Amino acid sequence: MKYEGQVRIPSGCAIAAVISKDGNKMTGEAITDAMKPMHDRSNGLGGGFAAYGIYPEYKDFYALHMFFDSRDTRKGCEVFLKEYFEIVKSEIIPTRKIASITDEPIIWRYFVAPLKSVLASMQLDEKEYVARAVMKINSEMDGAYVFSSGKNMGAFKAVGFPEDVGVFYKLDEYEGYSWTAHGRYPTNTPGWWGGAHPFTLLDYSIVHNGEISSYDANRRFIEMFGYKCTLRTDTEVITYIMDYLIRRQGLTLPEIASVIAAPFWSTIERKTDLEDKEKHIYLRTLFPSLLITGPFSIVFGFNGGLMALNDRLKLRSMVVGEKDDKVFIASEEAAIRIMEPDAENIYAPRGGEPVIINVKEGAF
Amino acid sequence: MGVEFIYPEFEVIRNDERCIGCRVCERQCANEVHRYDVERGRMMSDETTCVNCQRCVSLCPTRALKIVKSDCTLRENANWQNDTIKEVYKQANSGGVLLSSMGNPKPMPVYWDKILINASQVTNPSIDPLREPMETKVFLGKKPEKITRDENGRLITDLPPHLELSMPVMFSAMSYGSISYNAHASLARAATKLGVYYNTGEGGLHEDFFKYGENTIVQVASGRFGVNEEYLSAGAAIEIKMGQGAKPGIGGHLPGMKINDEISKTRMIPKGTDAISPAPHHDIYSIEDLRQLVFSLKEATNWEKPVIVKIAAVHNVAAIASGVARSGADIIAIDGFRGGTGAAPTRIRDNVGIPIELALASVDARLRDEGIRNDVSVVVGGSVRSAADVVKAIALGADACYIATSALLALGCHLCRSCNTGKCNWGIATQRADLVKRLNPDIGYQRLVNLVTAWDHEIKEMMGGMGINSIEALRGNRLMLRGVGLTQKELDILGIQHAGE
Amino acid sequence: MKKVYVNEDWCLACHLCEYYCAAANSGATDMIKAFKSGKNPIPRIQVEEGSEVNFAVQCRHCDGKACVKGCIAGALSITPEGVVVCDENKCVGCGTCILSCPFGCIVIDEDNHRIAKCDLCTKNHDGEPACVQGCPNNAIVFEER
Amino acid sequence: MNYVIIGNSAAAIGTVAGIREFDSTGNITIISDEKYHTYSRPLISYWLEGKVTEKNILYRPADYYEQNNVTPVLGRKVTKIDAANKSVLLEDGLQIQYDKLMVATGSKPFVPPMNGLDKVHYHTFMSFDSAKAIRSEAKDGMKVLIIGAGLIGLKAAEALSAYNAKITVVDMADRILPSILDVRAGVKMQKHIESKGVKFILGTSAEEFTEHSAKLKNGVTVDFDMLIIAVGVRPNTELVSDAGGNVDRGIITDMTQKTSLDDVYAAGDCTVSYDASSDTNKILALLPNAYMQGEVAGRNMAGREFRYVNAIPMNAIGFFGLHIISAGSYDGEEYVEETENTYKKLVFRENRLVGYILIGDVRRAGIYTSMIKERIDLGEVDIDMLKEKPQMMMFGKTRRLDKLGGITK
Repeated sequence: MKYEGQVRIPSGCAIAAVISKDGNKMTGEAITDAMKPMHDRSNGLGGGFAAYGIYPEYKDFYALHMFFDSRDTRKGCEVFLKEYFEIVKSEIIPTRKIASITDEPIIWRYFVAPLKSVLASMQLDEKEYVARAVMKINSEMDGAYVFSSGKNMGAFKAVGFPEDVGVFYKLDEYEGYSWTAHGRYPTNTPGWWGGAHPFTLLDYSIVHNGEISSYDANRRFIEMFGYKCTLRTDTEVITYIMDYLIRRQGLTLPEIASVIAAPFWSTIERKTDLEDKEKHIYLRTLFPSLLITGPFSIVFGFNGGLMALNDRLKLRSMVVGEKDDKVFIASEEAAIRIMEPDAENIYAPRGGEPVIINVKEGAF
Repeated sequence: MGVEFIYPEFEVIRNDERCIGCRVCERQCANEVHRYDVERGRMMSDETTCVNCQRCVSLCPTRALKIVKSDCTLRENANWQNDTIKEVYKQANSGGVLLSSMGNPKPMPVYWDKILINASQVTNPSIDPLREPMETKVFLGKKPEKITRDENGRLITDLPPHLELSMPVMFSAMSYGSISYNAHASLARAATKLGVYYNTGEGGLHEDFFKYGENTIVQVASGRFGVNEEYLSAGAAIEIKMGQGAKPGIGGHLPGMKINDEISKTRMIPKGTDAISPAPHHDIYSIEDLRQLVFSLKEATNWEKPVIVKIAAVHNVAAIASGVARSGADIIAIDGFRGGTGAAPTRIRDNVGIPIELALASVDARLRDEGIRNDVSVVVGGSVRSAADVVKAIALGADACYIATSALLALGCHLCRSCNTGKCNWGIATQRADLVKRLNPDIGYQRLVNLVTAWDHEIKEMMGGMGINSIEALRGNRLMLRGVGLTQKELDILGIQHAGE
Repeated sequence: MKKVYVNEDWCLACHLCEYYCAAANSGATDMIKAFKSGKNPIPRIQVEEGSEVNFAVQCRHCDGKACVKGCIAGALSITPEGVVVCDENKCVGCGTCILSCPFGCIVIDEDNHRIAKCDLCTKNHDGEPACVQGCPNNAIVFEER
Repeated sequence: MNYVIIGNSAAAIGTVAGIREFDSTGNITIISDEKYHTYSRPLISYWLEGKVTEKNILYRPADYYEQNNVTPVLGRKVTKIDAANKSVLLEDGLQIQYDKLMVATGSKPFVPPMNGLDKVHYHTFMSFDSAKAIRSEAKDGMKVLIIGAGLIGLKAAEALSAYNAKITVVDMADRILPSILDVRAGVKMQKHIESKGVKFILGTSAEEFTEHSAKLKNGVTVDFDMLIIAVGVRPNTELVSDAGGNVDRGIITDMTQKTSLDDVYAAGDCTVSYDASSDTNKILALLPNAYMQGEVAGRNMAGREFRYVNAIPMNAIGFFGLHIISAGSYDGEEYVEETENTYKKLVFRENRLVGYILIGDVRRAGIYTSMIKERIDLGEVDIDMLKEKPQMMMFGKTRRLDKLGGITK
């Protein structure tokens, strides 16, 4: 069988997320437990989490979470990293040995800062610089894979059921204000650690349930802009699209929702707010290749917030609930009830209607 | 020469049990194949002039007629095939260049037929177009690299000029002159009704059709027939014709006998004179000259019209397209070697150019490789025969398709490939008033609307099957395609995998 | 009232309308039978051919109705819908209606010593008259004007 | 409203139609001295010939009177119109009041005084009864003498030829059908009829009748088994003239068909009509004319205002399978085409077509008729086409589309 990167991998999935609007920290225990009632939405071939606000002491450094297939690969990669970055900390990511998670690669993390001189000579902004380095490693260095590269956040993923992955990575020992989680049910891979979700670039992370039909249209478009879809998963391409639209084009999250889950032309046609109508026409005309069709429910994580979004036909389940300062998102309400039995205002957002939660300014 | 070497190609088979002698075949045959013999009280045929256009067959009220290929053949020879030998005879007779019409009929590979389309099963739902919205609307034109905002942070929603298509099919260039007034009227009305575009071709725009301007693409070709400021402003877009798939590298020649009053007026040339389109534009000998013309036309039309540059699919089409994309053009139209023509030298038609499928795949890939795919929309034509071809073209990377032969078929064309004779019995490729009136635009336009609407339904069905509910998500989505019976090289060029992979 | 109209811009003078008309009024089930059984089916529609235009003419079912008023045998009458019809059993073929019809729409059926005229196919067709159905170019239409 | 109609033929039926167009409830009484349900007078020859059954000779369906709410008073003769009291008196003494009266009394055969005629048995041929009388006496192979080579005489000849009769037709004129044909056409028809076995003796008249024999002024003696007098007709005008109404050769009416008597109208063969083709007043004893006059009269009787304006002489008739259609006046510039079997004469005056004769090929003749009636200027038509054959193509596009109801662009 072929692995991620050799063949397109669609998959079904479970997703969950929790965020504190006040920036209050939570351990990863609750989100790990939340995945348990959705066990059957995964098949043990991938699980993962993204946590925001977990590295306050290194919040000015990019946290690179990496898989290596061997010590030599790691050594080789470190040589490359040192050419571009100042590495302020380098350590193995602590894990628990559990029976259900086996064959783990070498799992490492580096806290890095771009080398100022190189950055200046390449005439790039810092984020672009980091993104390019990540993509270079992932596309060119066999056996090395960066699966998390943002500041003050990190992704944790493995082949296994998500509730086991949480235990494996000792997420109960991390504290973050925002967590997303993913259980994977891939249909075209034996499962690979790098292929598990979340997929991230910089501080952008995506957990996704669905199988998009626009994949190759999106991929071939986004690859024009230097992105390399090495994993050939939906999550990867959606992450790049988010990066492109936020960082390169400077669109707002609601505008992005209007691009990737654009309203139908008939809906736009009916809009009475002319400015809004014109904006939608503009965005659909300008970014037709970034429309994502086919079923998806995604939670997009970033420093300071979350956005949950369904495809415009709402072909995948996704519910949202609240309690006090917290907002919960999950494929199934049961998962929310695990995190907060008294969650309120539970509802299913409409297809294409983004749910955006921002943490209070200054609270993260 | 007293001996006729060539036996008629077709035979008229008349079933006397059925023939009632109504003589409609006689009246409707401009080639005068049929005649009523008063003495014998029955119909007779002279097949030497029969082109197998099937007009008589279609109108015979008792289905007493059929036209079959004559089984009088020369001795079989795999190398010297019948047609080849007959062409030698013809040239030995005439001493002239052989002329042909419509598209290349040779058994060259049709890649559309070796590409299969995907459908959703289990992991991703197919979408029922009868229940859910299914979008085929397309915008053609340049997409700016970056968004811009005003001082209040609001998006500035100005876009370069675009063409809005209700679905990704347009009627490609056929000049008034090569086809009839009524054919043009049918195309113009159909395009308007459908919310797509038709193309004037190089023959100018008849004054009656200015009212369809919003759905008209006006063409500027090497002959510059009928081109003036009013003409340029009349349409929704301007197309510079650099080449034609059926005859790359060749100009055009509309014989003087077809230049009647109306055509003379529309083309702005004297009545009865031959209308000659030079092989090249004599003001375009290089890509920078093209750029000048693109900008001149934009300037002339107040920067309000997208400019299309139409090129024939030739060997280095990708590089040419790249150059065109950087020339300021908003849309590139690529015409494959199976595209039709009113008249072309047979050798050119049958031997020059490359298949549109390969041209499209390589152009799309090249423009993406260069990161300039967003600078232009890509429209392809040259034998797009069905909704499936459209879907495949879009998935390979086209924004829209140009159809012409299919459109003519809808109007009644039976592909007899005799347009060059000017005696089209279906009223399409003729200027003879009695023949032109055989195409009633009331019927013609409705048939075009039916055809394109049917294709739209089919496209939507196929999209729905793939789980795609907007044509944008199909464009360039080559993962939705698989090849069958293709070599690895062909698959590589098409950028698709083999079925089963 | 819906009537048959001819748009001369589109008439090709193919004469098919005449044959479809004759066959429809012949009582035969198909055209071959109508014309191949030794009878001489009479068309109620006649094509006029010109150098530039052609058109078919058949009963206008006009307001004047001179044919009905002048009919010596009381064979011509007007249906409640306004269709001028001929009772072929009563008609003696005197020709007074031919004399009267300003459009020249009534034809003589010599074999049967009577006239023949268009009745909009009310007797032998459902819906559209046969000439309209048979016209290949929509030159003949059946509509309210 | 009480409408009374004297007469039961085309003019009477036209009157009923005209009245009923606007008045569906008024009482209509039809009084006729003939006992029959309304029948077609011209069909009596067809009946005699055996081409038409007694049922089919009816001019209108059997339930016509009920359908139109008409009270028929048949087989009873009106003897007097009392215009002052607005009533008619029947010969049996019955008096019928009217509000509006139609006199559609038609005409009667004219039998001039001839030597010995009072001593021989003869027939006229204008009514169903007269046809029945002939039929009852007809014998296979009998010798028939017909005095008069006009429409009636020749129709009688045609009908009786079905009995293998040996027919001789005598007329004082030197040609046949002088009322509708010119000389050349008359000769043509004469030859045709002669070819069917009818013998003509023209330019002479009977000097004396004896039983089964007539001696002609030219010295020839013609034997006969049956004698038919068909020299002409005379309008039945007496009822109106007796009541003080204006009568000339026929009853005088205005354009609304009203006579000089209040509320008394007249229509049909008993009246004088205005011939638009020759701009003269004459008796137009034609069935279409009778019906249309009746219709106009009926409408006026029902209180509407209509005028009957464009009457012209016209005839469609055939003898022994050869059709004749003619119309209008023959006074003017002529255009003639003749073949063995056909004859065409067009007459032009004041840049209009004013008359025509067609023999043999009469197809679409009505187009010519309409040219005369509508007084279409020749400048509006293609003259060559007009001469070639009657065709709509000869009109300019606008007029043609207007006529045919086509789309005018």
